[in-house]
Amino acid sequence: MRADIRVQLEDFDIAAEWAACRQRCGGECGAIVAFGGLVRDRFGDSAVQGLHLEHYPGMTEDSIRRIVDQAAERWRLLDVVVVHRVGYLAPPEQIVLVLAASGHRPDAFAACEFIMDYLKTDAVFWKKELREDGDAWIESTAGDRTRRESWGQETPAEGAST
Amino acid sequence: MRADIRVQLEDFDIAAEWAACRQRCGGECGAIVAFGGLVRDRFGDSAVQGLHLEHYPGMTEDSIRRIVDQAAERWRLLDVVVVHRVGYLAPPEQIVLVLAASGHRPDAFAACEFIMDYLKTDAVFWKKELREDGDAWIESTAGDRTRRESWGQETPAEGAST
Amino acid sequence: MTALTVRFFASLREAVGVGDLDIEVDPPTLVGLRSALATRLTPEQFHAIDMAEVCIAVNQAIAQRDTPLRAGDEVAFLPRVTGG
Amino acid sequence: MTALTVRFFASLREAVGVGDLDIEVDPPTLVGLRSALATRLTPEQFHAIDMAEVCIAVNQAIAQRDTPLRAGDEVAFLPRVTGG
Repeated sequence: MRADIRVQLEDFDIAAEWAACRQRCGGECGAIVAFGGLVRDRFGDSAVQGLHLEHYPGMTEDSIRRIVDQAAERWRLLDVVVVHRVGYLAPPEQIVLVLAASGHRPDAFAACEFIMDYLKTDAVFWKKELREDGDAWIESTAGDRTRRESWGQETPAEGAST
Repeated sequence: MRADIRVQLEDFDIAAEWAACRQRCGGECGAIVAFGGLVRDRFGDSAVQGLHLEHYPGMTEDSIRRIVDQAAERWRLLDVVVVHRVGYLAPPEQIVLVLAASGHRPDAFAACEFIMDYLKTDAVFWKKELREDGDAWIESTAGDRTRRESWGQETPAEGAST
Repeated sequence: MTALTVRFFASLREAVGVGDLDIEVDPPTLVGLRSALATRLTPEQFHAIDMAEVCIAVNQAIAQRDTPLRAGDEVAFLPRVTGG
Repeated sequence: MTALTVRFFASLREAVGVGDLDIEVDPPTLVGLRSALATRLTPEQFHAIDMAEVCIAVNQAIAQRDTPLRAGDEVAFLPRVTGG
């Protein structure tokens, strides 16, 4: 399986990523699933001006690679692309793209959703919502953690406190 | 929810569909899931020259619309696009595109996968595989039917025989 | 007699050799149509369209055993479908 | 004394007011680092980075309680992460 993992300030082009993925896969590929995450303009009743996304260069890419490797162990994948933006993003900009290509659709769907669920809980990013009612650092929700756990196996690495 | 359902001979352009979907959704949209189905070049050990896809104009579009309506009853969706090609398709051409946009990623993932699973079993298409070892009309597999049934509820309309 | 158009799709079209057929039936029911087709088609052709898994649509809606037929109706014979 | 670079991310950077800090610790352990930071930071700053949910990475790998520290190591304080 080929994996292309990028963290970047620039926007991404779904068309170019999709075409390159098809090109790499050739005739073996029966299914491509793409997820695009966008900045919403509201959080509850409050207008959202934008997001500030921060990462830890090196460690962030490693954290994504570990997630993709886990997906590759679970499903038959031909190609995976993860592009995650950082910096300031205003609604309705694109935040993240996950592409999973496989011979078969169940594998492509499962892998793409698995990667997204794990990105929410395990990828090394921090996200500040710039809102009408005050800025707030966003954490993964209880729902995110439940979805992550629904995939079974592996628990997050235990962190140390001082 | 807006739904755009098309059955056509021509190829489709994922970039254009994705961009139009984002445009229609505006700032409410947090998640877009796209599925692309492609013609594979092999079936087991046999090389596949291509597929011939046939439909029943009118009834086919209605069958897709019913599937999309069921998805819209189950999940919070902003926009759904289904483009399904017919005619002769060679590997690795695109067969089908399903786009589902929602405020939230679980809804977009579930709806896109639900629609694809139902397209396999309930949409009015017929598919002939043109193979080295002889042409064959393809039927939905036991796996396809199991996946469809895993969504629960509704059973297919009972057909009459003469 | 009631005049209908019958359509065969995919493998059934290949088995029957034509996609459309104009036919008159009496009584105007699916049972009447079955009798008319048994006469009109060869035994092999009839066998292909008379299988349990073949669905019948009247004017593009899946028919029930007792769906009434009217002059000009389009009755379609549909083998097992699969999209995607 | 062992010289380390400490990094604070996101809400922790905001709480401490800087992203990087050069610090000397003795002994070269996470416990030694904690003592050094308790002296160097204000009580409010220290409280922010001393929360149970804060993860510590040494040279970009999540640290365990007994991870040894060497001169030049980069020790990062990471609040709860979320991507996507």
